[in-house]
Formats: sequence, structure tokens, C-alpha cells
Amino acid sequence: MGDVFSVILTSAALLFYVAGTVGLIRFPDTHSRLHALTKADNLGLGLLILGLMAQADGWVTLGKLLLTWVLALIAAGAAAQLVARTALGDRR
Amino acid sequence: MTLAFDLVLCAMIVGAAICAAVAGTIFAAAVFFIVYGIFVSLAWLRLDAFDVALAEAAMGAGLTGILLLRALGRMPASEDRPGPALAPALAGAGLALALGWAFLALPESAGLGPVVRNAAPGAGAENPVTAVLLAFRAWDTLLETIVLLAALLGVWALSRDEAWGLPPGLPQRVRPDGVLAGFGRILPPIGAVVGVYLVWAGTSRPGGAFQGGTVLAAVALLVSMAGLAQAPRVTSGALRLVLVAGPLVFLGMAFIGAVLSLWQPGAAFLALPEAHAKSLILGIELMLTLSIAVTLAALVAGPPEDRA
Amino acid sequence: MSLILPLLAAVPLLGAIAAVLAPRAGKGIGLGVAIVLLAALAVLVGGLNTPVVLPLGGWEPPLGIALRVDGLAAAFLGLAAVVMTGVLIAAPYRGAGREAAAFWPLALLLWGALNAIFLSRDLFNLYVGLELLTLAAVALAALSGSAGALAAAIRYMVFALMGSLLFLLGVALTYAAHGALDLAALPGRNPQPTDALAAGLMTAGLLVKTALFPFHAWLAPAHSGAPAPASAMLSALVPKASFYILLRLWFEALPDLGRPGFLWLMGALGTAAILYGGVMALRQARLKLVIAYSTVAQIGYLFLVFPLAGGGGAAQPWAAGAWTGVVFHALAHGLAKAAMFLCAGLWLAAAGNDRIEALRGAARATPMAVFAFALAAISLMGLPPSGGFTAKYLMVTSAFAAGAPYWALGPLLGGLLAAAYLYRPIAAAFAPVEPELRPVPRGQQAVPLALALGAIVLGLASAPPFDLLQIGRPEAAARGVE
Amino acid sequence: MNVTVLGLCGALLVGIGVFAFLWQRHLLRRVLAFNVIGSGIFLYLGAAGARGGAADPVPHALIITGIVVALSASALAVALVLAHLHASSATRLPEDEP
Repeated sequence: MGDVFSVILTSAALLFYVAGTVGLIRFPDTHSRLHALTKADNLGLGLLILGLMAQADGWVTLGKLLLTWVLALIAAGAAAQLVARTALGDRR
Repeated sequence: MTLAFDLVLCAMIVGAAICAAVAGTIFAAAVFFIVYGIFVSLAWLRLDAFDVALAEAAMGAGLTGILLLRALGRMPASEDRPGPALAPALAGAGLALALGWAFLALPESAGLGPVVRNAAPGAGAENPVTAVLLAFRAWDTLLETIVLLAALLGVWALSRDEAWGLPPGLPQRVRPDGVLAGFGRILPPIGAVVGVYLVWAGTSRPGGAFQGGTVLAAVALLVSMAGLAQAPRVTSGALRLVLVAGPLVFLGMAFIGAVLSLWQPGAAFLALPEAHAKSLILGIELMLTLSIAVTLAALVAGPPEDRA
Repeated sequence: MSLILPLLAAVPLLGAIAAVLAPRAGKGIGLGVAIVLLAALAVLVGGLNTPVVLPLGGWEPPLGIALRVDGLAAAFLGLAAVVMTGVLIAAPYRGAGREAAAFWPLALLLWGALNAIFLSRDLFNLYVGLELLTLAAVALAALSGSAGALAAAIRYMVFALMGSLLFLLGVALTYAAHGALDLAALPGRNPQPTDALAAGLMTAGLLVKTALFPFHAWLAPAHSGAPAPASAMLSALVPKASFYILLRLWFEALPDLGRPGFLWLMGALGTAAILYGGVMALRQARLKLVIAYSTVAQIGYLFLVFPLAGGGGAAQPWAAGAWTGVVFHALAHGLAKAAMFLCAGLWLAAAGNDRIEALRGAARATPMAVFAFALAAISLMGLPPSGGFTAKYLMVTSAFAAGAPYWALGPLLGGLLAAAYLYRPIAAAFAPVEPELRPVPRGQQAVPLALALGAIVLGLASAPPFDLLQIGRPEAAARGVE
Repeated sequence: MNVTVLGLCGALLVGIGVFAFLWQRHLLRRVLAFNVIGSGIFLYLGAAGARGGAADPVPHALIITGIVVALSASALAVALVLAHLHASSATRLPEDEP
């Protein structure tokens, strides 16, 4: 049961990663690329982590996985903001 | 199945390495290098080398990548044309073939694994890697922390005379309410906990002074880049004390052992008394972590600079 | 004994840490370290009858790392101690400015790295020691901060990094094949087909680091671009460390891998280095470049050890003499070269540049320094009575005795070339003109004089160091590496 | 078998790195290539140590030491390259200038 759950969720995660990567490559300018990347990848990571949680063997592992997602969210958000602002600065 | 995974992983590693080696711009090369480092640390996981995977991800990919990107940021875009390719290609291919042949020609395992695992508990660390680093081959580790110090002294010596005495790196200008400042407030407490945990866990599980120190160095860099705290001047006595604290404690313990050996049979230079080995190793590691963290942060920040 | 061994490497490192904490006291700390180490070495050499081995921390190899001191190690430790003491006395850095805050700890780290290498018996530990040595040496080469010195330091770094990686690759292959890193464990290993590749990689890396022709391109700019006290360390000591590892590797750890072709190649490259370095030195207009190219030539002599002491057959009775002669050469060159660079530094400060013409009349302005330079020159040329003469005598006689007189060609022609390229600065110094040099205090001239006298004394009283070198002399030095 | 793949991968990385180190002229690219060679050597050593089944911890410790040493050397090299750039506005060695 847990394994099926994991497989479904991680496959869905991969789909989001592919979508994000396609967006990164195909979108015309920095801001829309960032949009594709952060939205799709954060969701992908969330699904991946959910899928992996089904495999966790204890509360500590669950906590670590959750923390991974939260930290990656914060880091991705901050990094995207910084890149976006630098891109704006470059255009001026 | 796992063979397929390893083949794909190796293909990705090699692909990233080739891209890093030949990418059209240096920026692309540096980014590919970071990706490459992450893939290599995955390979270390495949080899059950968790300590190495942590070190490779944190230092090999992370800090080295930051070093390259930081340097690129200071460089004008310049024409970048490599030299003739034939001789380098022959040298590279020849060496790769020779090494590949040698790997296949190596005799069956000739390692020290069983010897180390037998002796590790007596050395005061259940993690055999930590036992090797801080007991059996402590002299290597001591010299290695001194190598870090030598590199930092060399980096600092490259400052211009007018900038000597300023804090390491460029002066930072950050908006106090900006994203970076907010990010810099959230992450340090978590980073500090993770860093110390890596050291504490390192005696029995993967982790240790170098991995923990790298995480703490990243925290220090983030705090400084976010403008939340001013880095101390390179002439500051306190900064210098922190830089040398680890090697100093390590060397000091070694010297005490040497002096004790005059009347105590079991004592020797770099020998830790077996009864206290575990707590002494943890103590030395914590001091080393502090020094490693500050040294790495200062190495990445670079020599003091007075102009943008 | 077991107390002294680790202290020899650890005390300079401790001194470096102290100098990081108290940059203003750098000179005092350096001299303190020098006194402790000279005393420790005196005790060590006085009581050394057989090689002493010390497993560090009580962990025996293969698990741990062992230090070992024999005659060869003691001789190089002594060379480092004497040269470093002279350099630390002569170095002019004061205060807590950029250069002073960098020079004292880096010089002590360099000393610690040298001693760690001379004592170590572990291949990977030798790699870490070499890296420490390289980083300290590169930083010292860049100390002046001028564009030329920085380019030279980078070129040095590029070569040194490549050398380190090749050495490391060989070490990795050795461990993979034998599960051992201890030099003493390798002669009794179970031979593997990969051994030749491992030894070749290590040797190639060490050749690059020793700057043997044709890997010499980095040496002259780096050694001449550094401040004089740093040049003295870089030229007199640093290349000796990687050569020392080569000696250990081929004469102690892997003598069974020696092949006549390899020995011949080393001798040929050495001879080429002697001739090339001599000709290049002859063509330089700046004194520091003359001295630096002279180092390229002098390094060549060291590699004659391979065909002369390593060759089997007819060479046997004289092989040990050749081995001792080469080590003598390393010692005499170290002392003489340090003296020369310190002299060059004095003249550079007194004249404002280091062109050879600027030396005209120096014999009147700085008589002691000119005397020191001339004494050092006598040793480099190999004239009696000097350490250089003893060394060349031993090499040349064993070349003739072994029926391979072509190996005497390098030392003999090299001596002539040295006489030619060193004649120019000495002739300029004795030119009968009013010197345009600012006066130099006698105290500063005394240091190079003492070092140059050391090179002479090595020839006058060659028996004690000769006997010292026989302690723990590797068997292969007499039997041949084949 | 899996270990052999990783060991051969290490050998290949050394070759790629050596090629880039000798071919590239820009000094930062050479620092990068140095690191590729280094990690290739480490992977080679680590894979060789893992052939016996249970991983040998000694190579792991050596590799961690090696990674720290490589990072130290890279940091000094990068600082030298930047100082050289400030002093002479060049990103490569004088003899490699076109």
C-alpha cells in the first residue's frame, strides 16, 4: 500500500520537474523562467517528499523529510526573489 | 536494477564533467561544476560513504562552487579561447585508459577495513571514519587543519596594502528589510543546530568536524552577506584566536601526551588516554569545527578589499 | 628520542600559530622556534646510532602513521634548521602590516611542512605535507604583490597542483593495490602489475614539484620574484623536499621497480638540466634570475643519484659514495643558495634594483656580503675546499669507477658553466669604481656569510656528516635499484 | 560490478579533468579542472576501497582530508587569480596570452 502511494506520488513529482524544466528552457525571459522553475519544482519536491514519507521508518525521519521541504521552499523563494531583483536591475 | 541506476548516474556525472570542462562561458562551466559535485556526492552514497558524500556536497560542490562564482562576479567578461586540443586530449585519454586498466587489474580487496573496525571502539569513536581521522591518522588531520590556515594566510596576504586591516571580503550593502535580510534571519538558527548536530553525531554516525564546520561556515557567510553582522577585521585578535583555536587545542593535547610519556608508559604524542578518549575526541572536534567554520567562511570571503 | 621526533615538526607549527596570534612578535617567535629546534637537533644527532621509528599516538602502521629519523632525515632536518635560522634572522619584516603578518607564520608553516615531510613514512601523510609546503611556498612567492610576482606565483601553483594530483593518484593506486601507505611496508609487498603505473605517477608528480628539466618553467620567475628571504627558502629547501621523497620512494620503498631505462632517463634529464640551467643563467642580466637559473642547474646534479647509486653491476663498490655525494650536494647547495639569495636581497635593497651592473664596486661597500657570495660561488662551482667539491668529487669518481664516464660530463661542464655565470656578478663587485650602493649594516651581511661558511665547512669537515649519512642508509643505495 | 562502474567513472573523470587543465587557458577554468581531477581521483580510490563488499573507512578518511586540502588550494588559487587580474587586467598567464 505504502509502496504504491510512493510510486504514484514520486511519478507525479517527476512530471512537475519535467514541466518546470521545459518552462526553464522554453520561456523567453528571466521572470517567467523563474516562475516556471519555482512553482513547478517546489510542488514537485513536495510530492516527492510526501511519497518518501510513506517509506519513513519513524517520526524522526518524517520530521527530517518535512524540514527538508520547508528549508528548500524558503531557500528557493529567497533565491528567486534575489535573481528576479538582479534581473530587474540589469534591465534598467 | 541498481546497475542501471549506477550506469545512468555515471553517465550524468561524466556528462556534467564534460560540460564543466568545455562549456562556452565560464559561468556555465561553474554551474555545471556545482551540478557535477552534487552528482558525485550521490555516487558516494552508492558507495556507502556517507561522510564523504556530506563533505563532497558541502565543500566540493558548495564552497568550491561559491568560490568560482564569487570570482566570476569580479571579472570582466573576457574572450576565453583555449589552446590547441590535441596534446591535452591525448594526455587525458591516455591517463584515463591507464587508470581504467589498472582498476581492472587490481588484486582483490586489500584494504584495512577489518583492522579499523576492530580497533575503532578502543580509539574512542564508533564511526570508523572518525576513528581514522582523529585517532589512527590524527597527524594527517592536524596537518590538514594547518593547511586550511596556511591557505587563509596566503589569501589574506594578497590584499592590497591599503585594504589591510579591513574585514575579509568586500563591504556588503544590503537593504535591511530586503529578502536576503529576512532569509538571513530565518536560516542561521537552523543551520547552527544542523552544524553542531553533525559534529556531535559524527563520533558514532556519519558527520564530523569538517562537515559540521562547512554548514556553520555557510551560516556565517549568510549572516555577513545579509548585512546582519559585520565581519571582524583581519587584524582582530579575537578572530585570529578563533581561527587557531582548533589546531591549537589539537596540538596542545598532542604535546601534553608527549610530556606525559616521560613518566607514563601508555602516553605518547597524539595518543589520547583510552578512558577519556571519547570525550576528548568530541572536545577536539568541537574546537576544530569552530576554527574550520570561521576559516572556511574567511576563505570564501577572500582578502580584505576596499573597493567594489 | 620519542619526545624529540614529533616536536621537530610540531614546534614550528606551534610557532606559526603563535605568530598568527601575535604578528608583531613574529621575529621573536621565529627565533625562539629556531633555538628550540637547533637544540633538539643537536640532542637528536648526538644520540643517533641507529634509525629511530615512532608510531604516532601509539598506532602502529598500517593503521597509524610512523615517523622515522635516520642519517638522511637528520641531515635534511639539519639543513632546514640552519637555513631557516639564517633566513629568520635576516628577514627584515617588522610590525603588524600585511607583509609582516603573512611572512612570519608562513615561513614557520613552511618549516613545519619540511620537517613533517623529512620525518614522515606514510605516503598520504607525505601528500598532505607537500600540499602544506606548496601553499606556504606559493603564498611567499606572491608576497610582494607585484604583477610579475603574482603571475609567477600562479604559474608555480599550476605546476604544483598538477604535481600534487599526479602524486596523489599514485598514492591512491598504491593503497588500492596493497592496502598500505607505510614506506616500510612496500618492499615486502606482493608485487602487482599496477605498481609500475603507481610509481610512475608518483615520480612524475615529484619531478614537476622538484622542477627537474623539462618541468622547470615555473622555478626561475617564482624564485626570483619573491622577496629575498622567501627566495632563500624556496630555492634552498622547497625542491629538496620532493627530491627527498623520490629518494625514499626509489631507494627504500620500491627499489625492485627500477629499470636501466628509467635510471638512464633520470640521469639524462639531470644532465640536461645542468647544461640548460647553466646556459640560461649565463644569459640573465638580473642577479636574482642568475641565482634562480643556477638552481635549475643544481637540481640536475641531484638526479645523477639514479644512474650512479642506482645502477647495479660495475657501479656497486662506489654506489654508496655516489649516494652520499648527492646528499652532500643537496646540503651544500642549500647553504650556498640561501647565502646567495640573502646577499642578492641586501644588494637589491642597497642599489634599488638587482641588475648585475648595479653591483659595480660592491666589494668596497659590502665586503662581507661579497665575500659570502664568493664563498657560496666556490661551493656551487665545486672547487675545493667546499661541500660542493666533496659532492662532485664523490659523484665524478663513482661515474668513472662505474665505467660510465658520461655521467661525469654534467658535473664537470656544470662546474665550468657555474664559474662562468658567477664570474659576472663577482667581477662586477670587484670593479674598481666608487660604489653606488647605500651602506649595509655589518650585522645583516653576517648571516649570508655564516651560511656560505657552512657550505665550505661541509667540505673541510666532511667526516661527521659523512658518517651521519651512513646511519640507516638504504641497502639499495649500495646494491642498486634494479 | 557496480563498484567497477564507479571506479571506471573516476578514471574517466581524471582524464576529462587533465584534458581541461591542459587545454583551457583561463585560470578559473583551470582551477575548476583541478577540482574535477581531484574528485575523479577520490572516486577512483573510494571505489577501489569498496570492492571487498564492506566499505573500507581508511580511503573515506583520506578522501575527506583530500577534499579539504583541495578546497584550501582552490581558495588560494582563486584569490591569486583575482589579485593577478587587479594587478595586470589579465585572466590568463602572460605566456598564454593570444
